[in-house]
Amino acid sequence: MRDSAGRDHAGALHETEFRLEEDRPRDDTAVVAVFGDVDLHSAEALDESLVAAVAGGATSLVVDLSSATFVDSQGLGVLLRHRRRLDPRGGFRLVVPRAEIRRVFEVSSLDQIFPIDASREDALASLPQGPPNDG
Amino acid sequence: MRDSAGRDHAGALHETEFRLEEDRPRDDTAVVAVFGDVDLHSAEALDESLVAAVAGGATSLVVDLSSATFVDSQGLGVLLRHRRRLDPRGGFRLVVPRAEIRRVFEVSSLDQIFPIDASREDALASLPQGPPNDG
Amino acid sequence: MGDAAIRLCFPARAEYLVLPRLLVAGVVRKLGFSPQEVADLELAVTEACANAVRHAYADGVGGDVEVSLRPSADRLELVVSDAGAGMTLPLPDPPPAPSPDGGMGLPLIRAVVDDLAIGNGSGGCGTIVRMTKRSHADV
Amino acid sequence: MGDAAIRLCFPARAEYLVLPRLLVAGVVRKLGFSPQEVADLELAVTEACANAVRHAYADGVGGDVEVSLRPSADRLELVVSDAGAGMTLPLPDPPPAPSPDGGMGLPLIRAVVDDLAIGNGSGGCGTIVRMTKRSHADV
Ligand SMILES: Nc1ncnc2c1ncn2[C@@H]1O[C@H](COP(=O)(O)OP(=O)(O)O)[C@@H](O)[C@H]1O
Ligand SMILES: Nc1ncnc2c1ncn2[C@@H]1O[C@H](COP(=O)(O)OP(=O)(O)O)[C@@H](O)[C@H]1O
Repeated sequence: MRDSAGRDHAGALHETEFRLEEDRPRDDTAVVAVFGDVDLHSAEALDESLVAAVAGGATSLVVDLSSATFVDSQGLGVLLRHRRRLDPRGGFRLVVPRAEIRRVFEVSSLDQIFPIDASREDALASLPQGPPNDG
Repeated sequence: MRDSAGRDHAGALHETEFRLEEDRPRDDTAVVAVFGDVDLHSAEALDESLVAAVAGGATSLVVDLSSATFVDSQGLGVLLRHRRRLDPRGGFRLVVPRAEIRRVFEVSSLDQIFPIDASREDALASLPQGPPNDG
Repeated sequence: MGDAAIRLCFPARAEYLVLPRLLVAGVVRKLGFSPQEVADLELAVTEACANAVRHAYADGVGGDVEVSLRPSADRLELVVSDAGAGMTLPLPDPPPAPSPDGGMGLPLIRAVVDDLAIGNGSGGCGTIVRMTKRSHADV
Repeated sequence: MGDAAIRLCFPARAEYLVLPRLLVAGVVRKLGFSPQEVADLELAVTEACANAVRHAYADGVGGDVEVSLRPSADRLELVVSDAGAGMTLPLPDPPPAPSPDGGMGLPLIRAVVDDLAIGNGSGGCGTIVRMTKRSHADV
């Protein structure tokens, strides 16, 4: 598997600086896209961003791990806590297209707890529908 | 600087497996494209590929470092030796679009010895013209 | 790659946890591991090192984490050790159920390596986590 | 990143020269170094380690190369050492002219770091190459 710059994805070497990008496709729905590695060092920032999304009114959360290059147990813990806290009328979905990232959900059996989609569009389409956000 | 997969090129993490691709755009001209890191471990393979190109009849060489992620003094030594050995009627040009790779030619002052182009097309256009290769 | 060990030693701080991952990925990429198995190894080394960062040293004291890699033709041996508080061994059997607040590290390691052995350091000081993973990829 | 050292120790073999580069890139990426300066540091550590691989140990004997990194707010200290043959010091002044067949390593290091000091190891055994590079990037 090579990207356009000829890099091998096998042994993905954690080259992406960790960052988060939040999007609000609907009033009740926040998408947090994760870039880079989620580990003990960065999990807190992910936690804070999800806390902020919920405080800002989101009742459904999508965590998009398409550009995540690593997720460890600290990251899993953050996701589990937020899923547990979320209003049960809302939804919590993950976007995990890459096999290397999906792997950690499989070995932890958390793929049986988290609904996992291959694309952000699929995740949004599967959420309980709120009014679209025109803002 | 980010590529399409969101990787930062700063601190390019040598993710590309070393490999060489040879092309013969003209009967008398070989282009050797380098992927990955050129160091003590891989310089010999580069050397052998240039030896083979000349043995195969090339009188002009283009070494395309567009996808090289690192070049050390062993790599410079290989390039210098081939330039010295080459038939003086031929040409020896380097393609070095990336600033991080150009840097090693600057600090060694070898940018004053090697003609360096920003693209393969520029390098080929600057070589002494032989007959085009229809094969 | 031969049999000699590669060692990395770094201060027990979360910001450095990327280093053992980089090292493992760099060492194994020429061994016959599949991308999945490389991901497993990165997870295992991270979990073991993160435990040393979180549990080994009292706040403010600090100490080092050492990672040793022994690559051979068909396997990687990974040893993560610290000189910290040490763990109570043997581990409870069955292990406590993982919860969102913790307890997932060792089970994750166990799930992704072929062999896991945990011991105390010499003189009873610190923790030594030994992991072995074989490459099953037919490359 | 603070002041404690990160150490990597690996067998003096060319196939491992990517490891110190990965480590340096991983450590400095949060310090204020520009991509150019990161490339310089990768070059410096590679040249120093390649010298240990090529010159320190007699063929077939082998030995280790140790790389120590000490990051601080505005600089990186890099020490590469081996326990091999050692170098004849002081270096000739002026240094011999580099040629295509060699002699480029130390001049390249000198060109890309702010400070270079070469010494023999304790007991006169081996070589210690100390390099310092300051970050000039305004990040
Ligand atoms: N390096 C270590 N030093 C001291 N204690 C440790 C170490 N590694 C693990 N432990 C102990 O083992 C327990 C289980 O570890 P783990 O399964 O990774 O879950 P967690 O770290 O989330 O509690 C920890 O809570 C801790 O008490
Ligand atoms: N680690 C080392 N151990 C022993 N000798 C060394 C070491 N590093 C450098 N040298 C000596 O210094 C000389 C100059 O090194 P350098 O400038 O890198 O050029 P080159 O290695 O191509 O000869 C080498 O030829 C070698 O004799």
